[in-house]
Amino acid sequence: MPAMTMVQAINSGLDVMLGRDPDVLIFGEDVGFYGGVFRCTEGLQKKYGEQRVFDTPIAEGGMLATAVGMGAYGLRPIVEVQFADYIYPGYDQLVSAAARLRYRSGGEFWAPITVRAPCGGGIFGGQTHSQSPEALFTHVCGLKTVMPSNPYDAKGLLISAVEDDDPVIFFEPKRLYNGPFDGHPDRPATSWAQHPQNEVPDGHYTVPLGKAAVVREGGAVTVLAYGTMVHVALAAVEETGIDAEIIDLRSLLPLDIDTVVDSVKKTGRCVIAHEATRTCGYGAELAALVQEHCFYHLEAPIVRVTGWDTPYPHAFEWAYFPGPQRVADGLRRALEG
Amino acid sequence: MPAMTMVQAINSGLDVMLGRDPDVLIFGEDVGFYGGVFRCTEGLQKKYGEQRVFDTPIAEGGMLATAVGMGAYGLRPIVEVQFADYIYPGYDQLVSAAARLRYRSGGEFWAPITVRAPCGGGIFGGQTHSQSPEALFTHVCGLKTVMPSNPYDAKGLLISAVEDDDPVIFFEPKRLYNGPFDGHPDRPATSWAQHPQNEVPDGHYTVPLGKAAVVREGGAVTVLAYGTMVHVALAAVEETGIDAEIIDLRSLLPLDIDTVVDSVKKTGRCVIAHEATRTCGYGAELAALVQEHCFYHLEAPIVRVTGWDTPYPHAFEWAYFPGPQRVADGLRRALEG
Amino acid sequence: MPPLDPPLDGTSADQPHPAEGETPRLKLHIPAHQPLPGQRPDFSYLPRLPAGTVERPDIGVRATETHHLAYSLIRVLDDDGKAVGPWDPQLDPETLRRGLRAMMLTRAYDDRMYRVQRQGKTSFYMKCTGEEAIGVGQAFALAPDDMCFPTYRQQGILIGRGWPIVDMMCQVYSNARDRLKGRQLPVLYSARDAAFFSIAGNLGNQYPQAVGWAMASAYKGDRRIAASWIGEGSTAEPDFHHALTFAAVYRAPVVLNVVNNQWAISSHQEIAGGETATFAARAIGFGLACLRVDGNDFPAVYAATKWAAERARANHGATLIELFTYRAASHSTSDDPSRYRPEDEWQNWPYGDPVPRLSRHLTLRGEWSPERHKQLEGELVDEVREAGREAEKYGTLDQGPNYSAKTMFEDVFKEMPWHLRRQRQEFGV
Amino acid sequence: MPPLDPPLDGTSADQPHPAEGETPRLKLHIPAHQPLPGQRPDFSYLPRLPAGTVERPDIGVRATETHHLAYSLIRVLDDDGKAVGPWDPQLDPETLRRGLRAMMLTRAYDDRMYRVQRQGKTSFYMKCTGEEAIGVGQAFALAPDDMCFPTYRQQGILIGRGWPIVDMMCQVYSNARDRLKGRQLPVLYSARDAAFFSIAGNLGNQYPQAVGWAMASAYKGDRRIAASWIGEGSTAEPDFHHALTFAAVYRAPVVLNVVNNQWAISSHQEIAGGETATFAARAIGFGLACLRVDGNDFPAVYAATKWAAERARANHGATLIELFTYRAASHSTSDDPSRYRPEDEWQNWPYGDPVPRLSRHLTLRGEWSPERHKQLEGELVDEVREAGREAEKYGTLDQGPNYSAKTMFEDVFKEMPWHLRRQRQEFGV
Ligand SMILES: Cc1ncc(C[n+]2csc(CCOP(=O)(O)OP(=O)(O)O)c2C)c(N)n1
Ligand SMILES: Cc1ncc(C[n+]2csc(CCOP(=O)(O)OP(=O)(O)O)c2C)c(N)n1
Ligand SMILES: [Mg+2]
Ligand SMILES: [Mg+2]
Repeated sequence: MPAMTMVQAINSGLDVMLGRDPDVLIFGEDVGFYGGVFRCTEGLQKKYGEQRVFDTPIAEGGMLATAVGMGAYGLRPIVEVQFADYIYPGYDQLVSAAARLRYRSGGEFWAPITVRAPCGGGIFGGQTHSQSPEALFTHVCGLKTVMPSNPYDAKGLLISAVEDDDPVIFFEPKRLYNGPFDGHPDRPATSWAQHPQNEVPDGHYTVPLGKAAVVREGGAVTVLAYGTMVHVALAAVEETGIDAEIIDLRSLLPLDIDTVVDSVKKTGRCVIAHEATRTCGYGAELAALVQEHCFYHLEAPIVRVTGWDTPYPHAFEWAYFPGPQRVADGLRRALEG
Repeated sequence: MPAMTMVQAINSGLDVMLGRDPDVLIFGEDVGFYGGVFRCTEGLQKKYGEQRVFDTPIAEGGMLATAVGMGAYGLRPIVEVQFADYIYPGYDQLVSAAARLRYRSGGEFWAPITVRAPCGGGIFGGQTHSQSPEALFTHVCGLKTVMPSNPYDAKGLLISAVEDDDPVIFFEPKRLYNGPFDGHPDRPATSWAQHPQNEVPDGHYTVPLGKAAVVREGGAVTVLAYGTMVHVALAAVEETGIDAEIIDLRSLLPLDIDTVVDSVKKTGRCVIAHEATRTCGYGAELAALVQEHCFYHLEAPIVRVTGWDTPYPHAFEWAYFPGPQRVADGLRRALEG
Repeated sequence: MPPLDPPLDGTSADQPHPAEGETPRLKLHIPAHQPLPGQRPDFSYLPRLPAGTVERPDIGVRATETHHLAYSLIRVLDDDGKAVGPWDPQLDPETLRRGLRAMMLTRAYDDRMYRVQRQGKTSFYMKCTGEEAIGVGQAFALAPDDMCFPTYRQQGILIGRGWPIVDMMCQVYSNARDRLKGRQLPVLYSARDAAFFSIAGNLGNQYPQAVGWAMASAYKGDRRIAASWIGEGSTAEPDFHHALTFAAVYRAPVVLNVVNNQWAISSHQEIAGGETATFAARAIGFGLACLRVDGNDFPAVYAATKWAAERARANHGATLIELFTYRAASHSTSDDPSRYRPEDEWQNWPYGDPVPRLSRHLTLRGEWSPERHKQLEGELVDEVREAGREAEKYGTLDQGPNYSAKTMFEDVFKEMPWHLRRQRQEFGV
Repeated sequence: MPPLDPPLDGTSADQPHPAEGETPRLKLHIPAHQPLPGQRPDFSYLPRLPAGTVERPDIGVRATETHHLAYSLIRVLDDDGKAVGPWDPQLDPETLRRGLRAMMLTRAYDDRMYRVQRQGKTSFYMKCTGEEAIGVGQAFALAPDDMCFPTYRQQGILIGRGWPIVDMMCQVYSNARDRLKGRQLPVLYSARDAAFFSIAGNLGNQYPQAVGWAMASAYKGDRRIAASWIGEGSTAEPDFHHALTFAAVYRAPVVLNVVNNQWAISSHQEIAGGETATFAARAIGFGLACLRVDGNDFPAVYAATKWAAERARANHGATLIELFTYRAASHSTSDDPSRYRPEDEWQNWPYGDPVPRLSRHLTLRGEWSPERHKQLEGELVDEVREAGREAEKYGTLDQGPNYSAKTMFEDVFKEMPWHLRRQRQEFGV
């Protein structure tokens, strides 16, 4: 199987779906001739034509509304929002239309759309190229929310998202596009070439929505993470030697509650790690669920290791980013209890 | 002191601020000559003129952007969003502009704006006149979020919000506008006339942001609620005879963490009640905080009693609304543990 | 105030521009509407635009050649009820009678449902009184499978397309036969089998969705076009801008209608920007074709819509149509217009009532009579009463029966995820 | 493709409209831009609009009397560099030389900061090369305390207003003297003392905010107006629509500028709707005044801006100005234009380079010379190098020093709430 970066894996997933289903279209800002600012749609317009892959005006609300209308017709549009930070002008169409259409129409209409958006920091993008707004979508009933952490999952989850008949918000941690990132900006950047999950089948396969992955088994403490933080958690565990079980949630809604609960019941301790701001972040829901389901197994408070409740500050990227050091501290707190 | 309904108290708060500060303006849909669809601005245009209180085009984003610009000039605009369900077209201006302006400009500019929006169900408004989107704002750093449960607090918090130099989202539980509501739609509607907190001073006074109120002292279990659910919780406690301590949070961000923690440490049990959908609702953050701060005092899992993770269904309003019965069940679960 | 020629707030072109230095202080202009409740209705500011005077360009003309039409008003029926001018669609009497009947049925339906809401049998209702020629006339001009993305005030489309009013009533009652399973606010219909899209509660959402649907239809080499409606007040929402932008860029086969009924709840169209331009003129800046039509003139509405539909179907792109009318009833059952406008304004609307106007036209042609009109009115009242009786057999909001509340957990997703299954258990039943 | 007269996709007005029945299948139109990389630059589609031919109406005219100007192009400097026509502001040589200097300083500043980013001293940079006449010319035409709500491509305003370039550099370096305390992406300046609003990362946000600021100024009976800028690509965002709507309804004293530099990253202005209309024409549907001006013509930019500013100051309301120009450099340091356009397109831009054009004009008037130009260029390079040296003393992004990271918890709110104080403790330091 070929080794792919996450960009290549996403490109391959889009290619596969364009090839299999004439009702799949891709549009967004700069995704056509240019191939996307992160190159995820590179070569697709050339291969499938301007009718299948095209640029839109700079209007996230317009492109999402267009996708909802196309979905009602029977197409499966894939929209690229250039940065997750810029999804807000389209928020109304997602919350008020896409998420509710099936419900409010008694099942007559629905929005089988996939919304791709690069998220997270680590590229010195400042406060408007670094956000992780997943909790603003997991709170909205009717939306599914996904975030892969490696090339294999990215392609498999993306194909599942496109084939899903409900709207899926597909967040791509931009810091992982071209290599895994363990949260040590000072160390030389690593590429996907050496990473086990870089093996990506050329053709069609799926990673189901709603299924988490145990990326490291352990007995001392459970770490719930997704996206970039999966790699940071692995680094923290390696560096501390703590025997943690690390779960890559992959899909935030629906959540794989059983995998989470089984692990925490086993370890009795839980650390939740995400890059988003803490207050009312997705980690809050995880903490609430874990204590609801595992209360009598918990030996220490659930610890949240997150971005701070501030905008992502340009110069202080690494003071903001919840790196291995902060995760390690969180692990220790969870163990001391 | 005069007895006021919540509508009258809000109207009085607006009146007081218009009278004290020429830089206070009020605008929104139908708030001018008409006085607002819920009558909260009734008579204010007549009293202060069209330059101070006026209608806007139907564009929540436009009115909020206008408010941010006016705030940068030095005014203190108050915007009415006709229903919280319709705030989404203005979401970008709140998240990307109002919330970040002070931060991103190094303190050179800020947005001293107040955004009033009726929220919650109970009037058969269906899924687009019943939403409680507070968690979509408490997750956004830079915004303050408030929700009163009675006339006295409504006026006092509103004046604090207008005088605050940061943007404040002020949610008004529409079911409480004209009377307290204990969650029993079958019983005759009660008015504010009999309610203790209907005594509202005519003039200027404030209820500080960030201070909760203990509305009932008790030792068996702590109930964290706000808005309409405060009254529902009181009813549930009365009906079950459970000696619960009920805290009206009033301000969600900033949160009065000390009052919350002191109470839970005392009771060892906690029920969180809100009308919003459960997953990633504000109750998730409360649960996360309570278990972080009170882990060793908790004798049972924290229970969340909330709206279901579905749109607010028109015909099933009372099956959706978390009424006294559901709160009572929650209390029992918290006690059994 | 005249919509096309705004007074420049005391400093109009005629007056000399203040010399350097002596610049006046700035003032904030707030549009103030007259007349107020209690005052006499006054439509003298409306330019009198006679019927039959606007030319009808070929459907293939460049959009720019339609732009002056934004400042005219397409009218076919003159004051005597004669059909005049190039826009007369010359519809046969049978079609016109069917149109008249559908308009009258819409009005009778509205009257009853408004009443039953007042009786407490449901929570909410909205009439389209005075605007019947729009929903019905446009439904007649479009192909039955052209996809409509309406607002809450185009029930005339469903009735014009012959959708059963019993089904409409069941939705309003949220009863056991409500196709929307009791989930949606009354009047927010959805009728896929009538090519009628689920009505949004959030103003404007449908407008760019229609453009997306039309783009999909064009992508598939289909022949069906889309049409959408928005109120003049809602043109201020982002979705209006998105629809015009995307329709222009991708030349989408869509008919974009702005129903200018003068009011947005309590605010007059001036607050929506009608003081300085027409809503049809919004098309100009995007290079879209535009028409402005008397919305109370059935043949004119039909003809303008047909023109736009043919233009779209021939790959000439979208047309923005402003339908100039007046909201005769209250905004909704929650509204009280006597607080913000003279009670009798509607009776003084210079462009009349679409129903008697069409009736008069048919009568003039010897194809109808006051007697037949009266008789039909009676028949329709009975028909609606009958339908109402049947619908109420399936339940009302206050008395039931309704769907099982358990169903509220369905259709949030295609398959119910664990957390909703668990919540359904928690809910019990 | 000609912006004003779109080809109707093979079914133009000349061709007969297909008879009933034989309706063609629908097709989806996707604007396709030529020329592509490697091809020859070709601007033949641009109508040649000579200098000095557009009349200049009185600033008090009704907006409708400016609407035809949306399809013209205000130009003052002809091909020889002579200033011609009614729009010639007849600026004295001293002012023009100051303008030329500010434009050249802007270019020198851009060149250095682009280079230092390449050297890794900061994360990001954006040039305004080719667009200097806009920021600088408009800064000159506005009063120094008129409030500007710019985008990231109007650094010319700050330089035109004499804001210290050392301070600008400190922001780009996020260093210890950065007034924005290292929080903001490079080039997203904020300069309250220069009446320059904090630049938004989210396209369009500033546009309706400027209208709100202008409304506030009008409400207070102030004399300061507002001005805002937006790229042609960003006109598709909701905030553009909001700004036009609110400016029209409340007749706000604001100058609304659309900088049409042909490109939005890789997408040509056709994708923003430029295929079927000009961006100045967007004003028409709102009854706003509009002007369309050669953005590479300093006197023309100055004159148009002055006209709009005086109009606003005299309570005649807002003007939408399209500034027609070309983005000479890459979109940003993250962009590679050779992937989507011919390398030498800029050299072939029919309206030239604003710097030599103004230089030529002054020379023609005997007020400047190629020698003095060369010399000034050298001086400015030195000045920028000096400033750079000083700024780097205060730190660079890669080497520091920067603000203490602890400060990242400040200014989220006016007073720090408990949860941020606690997070600051958790952060340590
Ligand atoms: C986004 C949004 N904002 C506000 C409302 C509340 N609202 C419902 S109808 C209405 C007035 C609409 O007026 P108009 O667009 O002219 O349509 P009309 O009612 O006249 O047919 C308003 C403000 C809403 N439903 N959605
Ligand atoms: C809301 C939003 N969407 C997308 C982006 C990403 N983006 C940054 S600049 C840009 C192109 C803007 O083009 P234009 O408006 O023409 O301005 P120019 O760069 O040409 O000056 C895009 C798409 C953004 N910053 N904000
Ligand atoms: Mg209306
Ligand atoms: Mg541009």
